[in-house]
Amino acid sequence: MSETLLELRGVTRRFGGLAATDDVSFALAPGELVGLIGPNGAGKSTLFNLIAGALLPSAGTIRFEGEDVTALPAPARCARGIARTFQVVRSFDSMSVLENVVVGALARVANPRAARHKAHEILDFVELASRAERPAGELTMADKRRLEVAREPRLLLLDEVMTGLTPSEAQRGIDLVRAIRKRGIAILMVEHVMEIVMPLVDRAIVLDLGRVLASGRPDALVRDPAVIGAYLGQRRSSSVGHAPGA
Amino acid sequence: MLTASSIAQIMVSGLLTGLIYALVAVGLSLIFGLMNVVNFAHGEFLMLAMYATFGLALGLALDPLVAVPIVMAALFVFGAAVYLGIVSYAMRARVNSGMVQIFSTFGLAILLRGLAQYFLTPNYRSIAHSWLGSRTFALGPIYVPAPQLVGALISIAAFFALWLLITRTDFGKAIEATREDADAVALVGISKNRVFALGWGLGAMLVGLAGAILASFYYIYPNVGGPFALIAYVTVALGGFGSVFGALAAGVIVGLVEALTAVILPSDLKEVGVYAVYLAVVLFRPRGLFGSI
Amino acid sequence: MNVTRRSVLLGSAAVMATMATRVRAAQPKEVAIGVLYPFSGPSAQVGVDAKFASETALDIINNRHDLDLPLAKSAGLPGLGGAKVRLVYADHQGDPQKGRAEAERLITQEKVCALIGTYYSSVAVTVSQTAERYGLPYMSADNSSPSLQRQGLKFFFRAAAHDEMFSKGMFDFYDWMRKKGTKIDTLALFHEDTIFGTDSSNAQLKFASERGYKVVADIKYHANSPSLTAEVTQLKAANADVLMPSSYTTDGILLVKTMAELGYKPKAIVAQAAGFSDKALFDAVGPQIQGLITRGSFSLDLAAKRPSVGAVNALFKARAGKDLNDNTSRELMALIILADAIDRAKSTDGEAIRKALVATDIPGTRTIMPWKRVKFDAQGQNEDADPVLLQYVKDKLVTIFPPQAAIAAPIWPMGA
Amino acid sequence: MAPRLSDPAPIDAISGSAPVGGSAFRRRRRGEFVAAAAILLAAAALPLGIDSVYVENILVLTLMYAALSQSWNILCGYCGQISLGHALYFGIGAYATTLLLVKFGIPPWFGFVAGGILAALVALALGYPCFRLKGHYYTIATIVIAEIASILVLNWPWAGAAMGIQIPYAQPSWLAFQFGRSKIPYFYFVLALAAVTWLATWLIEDSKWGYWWRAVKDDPDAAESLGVVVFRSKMAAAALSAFFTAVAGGFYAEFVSYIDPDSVMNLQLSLLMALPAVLGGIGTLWGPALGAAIIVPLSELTRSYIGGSGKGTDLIVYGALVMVIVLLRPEGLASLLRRRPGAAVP
Repeated sequence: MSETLLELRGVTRRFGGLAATDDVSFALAPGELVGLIGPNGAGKSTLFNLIAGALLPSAGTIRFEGEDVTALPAPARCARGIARTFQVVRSFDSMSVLENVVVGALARVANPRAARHKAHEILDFVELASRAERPAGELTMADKRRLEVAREPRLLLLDEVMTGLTPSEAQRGIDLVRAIRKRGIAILMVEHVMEIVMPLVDRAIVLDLGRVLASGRPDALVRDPAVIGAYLGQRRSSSVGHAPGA
Repeated sequence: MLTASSIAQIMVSGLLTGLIYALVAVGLSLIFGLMNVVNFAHGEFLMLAMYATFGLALGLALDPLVAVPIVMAALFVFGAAVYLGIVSYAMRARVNSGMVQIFSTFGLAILLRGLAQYFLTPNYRSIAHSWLGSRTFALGPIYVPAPQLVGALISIAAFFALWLLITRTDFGKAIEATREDADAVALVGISKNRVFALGWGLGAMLVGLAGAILASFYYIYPNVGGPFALIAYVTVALGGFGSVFGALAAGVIVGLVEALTAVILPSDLKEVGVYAVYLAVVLFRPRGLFGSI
Repeated sequence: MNVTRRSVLLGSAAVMATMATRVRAAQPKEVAIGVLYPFSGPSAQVGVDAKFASETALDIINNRHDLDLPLAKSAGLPGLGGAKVRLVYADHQGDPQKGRAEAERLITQEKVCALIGTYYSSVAVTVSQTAERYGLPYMSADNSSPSLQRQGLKFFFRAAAHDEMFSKGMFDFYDWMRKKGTKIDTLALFHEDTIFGTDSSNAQLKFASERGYKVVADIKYHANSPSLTAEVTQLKAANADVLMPSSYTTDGILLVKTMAELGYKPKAIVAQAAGFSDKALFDAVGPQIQGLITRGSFSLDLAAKRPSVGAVNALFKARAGKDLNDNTSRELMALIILADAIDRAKSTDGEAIRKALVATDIPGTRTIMPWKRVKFDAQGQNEDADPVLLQYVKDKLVTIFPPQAAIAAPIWPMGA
Repeated sequence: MAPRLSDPAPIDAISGSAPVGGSAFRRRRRGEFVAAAAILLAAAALPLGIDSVYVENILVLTLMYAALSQSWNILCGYCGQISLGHALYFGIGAYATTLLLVKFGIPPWFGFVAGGILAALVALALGYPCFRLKGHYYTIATIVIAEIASILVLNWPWAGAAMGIQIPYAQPSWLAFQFGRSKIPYFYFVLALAAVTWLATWLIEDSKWGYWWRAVKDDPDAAESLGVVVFRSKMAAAALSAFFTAVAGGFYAEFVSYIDPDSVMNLQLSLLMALPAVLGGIGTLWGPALGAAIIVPLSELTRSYIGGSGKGTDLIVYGALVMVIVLLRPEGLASLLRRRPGAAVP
C-alpha cells in the first residue's frame, strides 16, 4: 500500500509533431487537494484526458494506487476510482438527477438497488437530494456542476468547475470541494481563476508548454518569477528549472 | 461481350445520372447541414415538383425548361411552409427530437402520396413532347441524351450558384453562422426561424429544379419519389451530411458505381454496389467523404 | 390498460360493421363476390382500372344486354331467382399478409361466396390459400404466374393464360416466322426481379433452349430503378434479333425512352404485355415503339370475329375513358365466368360453385377473348385460353398471330 | 425517461419524501407489474368475446407490432441507436424459421429460437463495425445493410428468390404451429411474446444495463467517464433487440404461411416497427404497446373500410394522423398515462 495515490512518470502525448504534454512527472497523495494551473494551451486538459483515460500517452507511465493503469481505457480507470468532470458541463438530461448518480455508482456497486441507496447518500451530501427526481435537464448550471461531482471516487479530476458560476455559487462550490476533500477524496483541479485555486489547494502544479514549470505551495508559487513570466506570456525557454513533482 | 465503346457509354451515362442524383440530394444535405434534420419526405417533394412540371406542360403547354423557374419558386414556398407548419414544431420537441423529425416528415410523406393519388390519380404520367424530349447527340459510338446532358450541366451550374450563395451573400453567411451556433446568431439579430425557413425553401427549391429536369425524361406517379429518395439519403451520407461539395462528389460516385456494378454483376444488384461503397467509405471515414457534422 | 381496451373498442366497432353487412348479405336476392386488387401503393392504377372492369362486368351480369355472353341477356342470376350480384372491393396494397386479412374479412364478415383478383401473384398465393381453407373458389383474373396453379388447390381457377402459355405463344410465332423464312436466331431477355419477371424469363429460357434459339442477353433488373442506361447499353451491345421485355409500365416507359436516348433500335420487340399493354405507356412513348409486338389476352379488332367485343369495350370505355386492355379484359371476363358458375350452381355454397366451375364449358365465341373455349383442367387452369400476339401499328394494336385470329400480317423488323 | 419530462407536477408531489424515494420507486415498479399482469389477463380473455376472424387478425397484428416495437425500443429507445433496418432481423427470423421447416422439416418452435440467435449474432457482427458510426450515419448504414440483404435474398434461388416460400398446409397442431382457420392459438402465442418483451424491458429498466443504455443514449463521452462501457452496452442492446425482432419475424412467417423478400424485408417494414414506439413514447415501458394498439388497428380499419376506393384516402388519414400525434405528443402518448403521482418516480 503505497502512500502515493496517483503517480505520473515522464508522461508525454504528441499530436502530430508537437507535444501537448511533454515528459510530465508528479505524484498525488491520498486525500491531497492539488491545483493544476497554467496559461491556455499549457496542456492541462490533455493531461486530464491522459489521467482519466480518454487519451493514451505516447510515452511514460501512469500508476494509480501502485497499479500501472497506463493502458487502461476510461471505464476501467473509472472503476478503479478515477472520476473526472468536463469543461463543458455534462449530464444525462433525459434521466432524473438520481438516475444520473446511479449510473456513476454502478461503476463500483453492481446491484442497482445498492447503487440507488448510495446515490441517495451522495445526493444528500452534494445537497441535491431535494431535486433527486427532477430531470437533470432542468438543473441550473451550478447544480449540474454539483451533479458532476456527485460520486465517490478515490481521485476526482475537476476541470474548471467554477467557470460560469456567480460569485455566490462559486463560494458554495468551494465549500463543496472542501467538503469532498474532507471525505478523504484526492482532488486534482484545473482552474483559471487564481483567486479561487490558490487559497483552496495544498499544492499547485504549474504547466507551461506541456511541461511542469513549477510545483509547490501556492504562496511560494505566486512569487516564482518563472510562473509569473509564464502568465505574463514572456516565453523563456524552459531552461528555467523544472521542479520535479512533490 | 462488352466493347470499349459500350464501357465508355456506361461511364458517360453514369456520370450524367450521377450529376442529377447530386442535384436531387443537395437539398437534403443543405437542410441537414443547416439544422441537423433529415427530411423523410424528400422523395415526395421531388414527386410534387415533377407533377408541377407536368401540370404546366399539360395546362399551359410550358416546356419543362421554361417551367423550371416557376416550379422552383413553388417548391421554395412549399419548403418554407413545411418548415414553418411542421418542422419548426417538430424541432421544439425536448425529447427524442430526432425521431420526432423523422416521423413527422414520414407522416407528411405518406400524406402527400395519398393527396397526390386522390387529386392526380395513381396513373403513370409523362411529358410526351418537350424540347429536350428524347433528343440525343451521338459522339461517334457514344450517345449523349439531351435531357441528361442539360440536366447535368444545370446541376453543375446550380452547385456553383449555391457555392456563391453560401460564400458570397449575407444569406449564405447567415446560414453558415446559424449552422455554427443557432442560438448565437439570435444575438446578432438574425432570426433563427427565418434562416431555417429560408434554408428549407432553398433546399426544396433545389429539389424543384431536379424534379423539373427529371420530369422531362422520366415517368411521374405518386410513388415516384421513393427510389430517388433512398439514393439521395445514401448520396448525402456518403458525401458527408451538410457538405454541399460532398453531395456533388458523392452523386457522381453513386452514378458511376451504379452503372459499373450493373455491368459487372447482374444488373439488379447495382444498388448493392452503391450501398457497399457507402459502407466501405464510412468504415474509414465515419463522417463521409467531406462531412463536418 | 392500452392494448386490450383499444382493441376491444375497435373490435366491437368492426363487429358492428359485421352485423350491418350480415343483415345486407342476409337478403336473399343478393350474391356477394369479393374483389381484391391494389387500390393504393405503387400499382394503385391497376386497381382503379380493375374496378372499372369489374363494374362493367357487374352491369352485364345484373342488367339485360343484347350480347352473346353468359348472363348478359338476363337481369341478375336466373339460377338464383334473379338475385343480383354485389361486389365488395378490398385493397391489399400488394402485401400478401394484407391480402389474406382482406380475404378473411370478405369471407367471414361480408359473407362473399367467391373471391376474385389480385394482380399481384404474391398476394394470390395467400388469397388462394385462404379461399381453400374456407372452401370457396378463388378466380384468378389477372395473375400470370404459372406457379400458382401448382399449389395443388381444389378451389383455384384461372380462365386466362399464364406466362408459360404466353411465352409458348411467342415461340410458336417465332417458329412460324422462321418457316416463312424470317431470320430469328438470337433473343435478349429483359425482366424485372419479381415473381412476374422471373416466371416469365424462366419460361422463355426453357422454350429458347428447347426450340434452338440463342439467348444472347438475359438482363434482370431491380423494378422501378431510377436509371436503366447500363442495362440498355448491354442490350444494345447484344443487339439480338428480338428483344423480349417483361416489365410493368414504369420500367417499360423508362426502357423505351432510354433505348431512344442511347440510339438502340432493336430489330423487333416482343413484350410480355404488362406495361406494354398499358395506355399510359403508349401515351408516353407511342411514337418510339411503332411495330412493337406484345402478347395479349385480348384485342379490340377481335370485334370483327366476336361482335360482343365492341359493345363491351364501349361499356367499359364509358366508365374508364379508355379501351379494354390485356388486364382489364381478363378481369372483366373472369368475373362473368365466375358469376356464370354461381348461377349454374344455383347456390352460394362454395363447394357447389366449385363443382359448377369444374363443369364449366363456354365456347370461345361467348367470350370477349380470343380463346377456343373456357374449360378448367385438374389444376383449375383453362388450357384453351390461347393468347394472341398484337402489333402496335399506327397507334393501334392489331392481332397478327395466331393465324386464325390474325387480321393483319406482322411487320418485321419493327422499323419496316 | 421521457414521460417524466412531460409533467413534473406529480414528481414534486412525492419528491418531498425524497429520502424514501427508493420505496416510492419500488411502489411504482410493483404498480407497473400489477398493471401489466392485469392487462395480460384481460387480453387473454379477449378471444372469448370476439367471434370475428378479421378482428382476431387485427389483434394478432397489434400484439405482433407491440412486440416488434418493444424490441426495437430496446436498442433505439433505451440505448439511442436509431436503426431503420430492423426488417433485416425480422427477415432473418422469418426465413430461418421457414427454411428450417420447409427444407429440413424442423418444427417452427426450434426455428423461432434459431432465427433469434442467428439474428443476435448478425447484430453483433454488424454492430462491431457500425457502432463506430454516429447519428444519421449509423441510421443510413442500418438502412442500406437491410436493403442489401433483401436484394441478395431476392437473388437466392434456394430461398425462393422472388417467388418467396410458401409453408405447405399441415394438419393443425401446436407442434406444426398450424391451426387451420383458427387464429386463437396465434393470438396466445404472440400475446406471450409481447408479454415477454415487455417483461424484458421492465427488468432492464432497473438493471445496470438499463441505466447504462440510457446514459449512452444521452451522452456517450460522459457515460464513458462514469465507467460505462459504451461499445459493449450498444452490442448487448443490439443483440437482445435483434433476437426478439427475429422471433416475431418467425412468428409472422408461420402466421401468414407465405413470405417473400418484399413482405418481410423491406424498408417500409423497418419504419412500421419503429412507428408504434415513436407514437407511444420512445424509450418508455408502455409506449410501444400503446402506440401499436392505436396505429395498427387504425391502419387496418382505414384500409379495409375506406381503402377500397382507390383514391388513397386511407393514406391521407394514416399519414396525417401519424404527423399530428408525433407533433402534438413528441414524448409519446404514454406520457398521458403518467398521472398517478407514484408513476412518475424512477
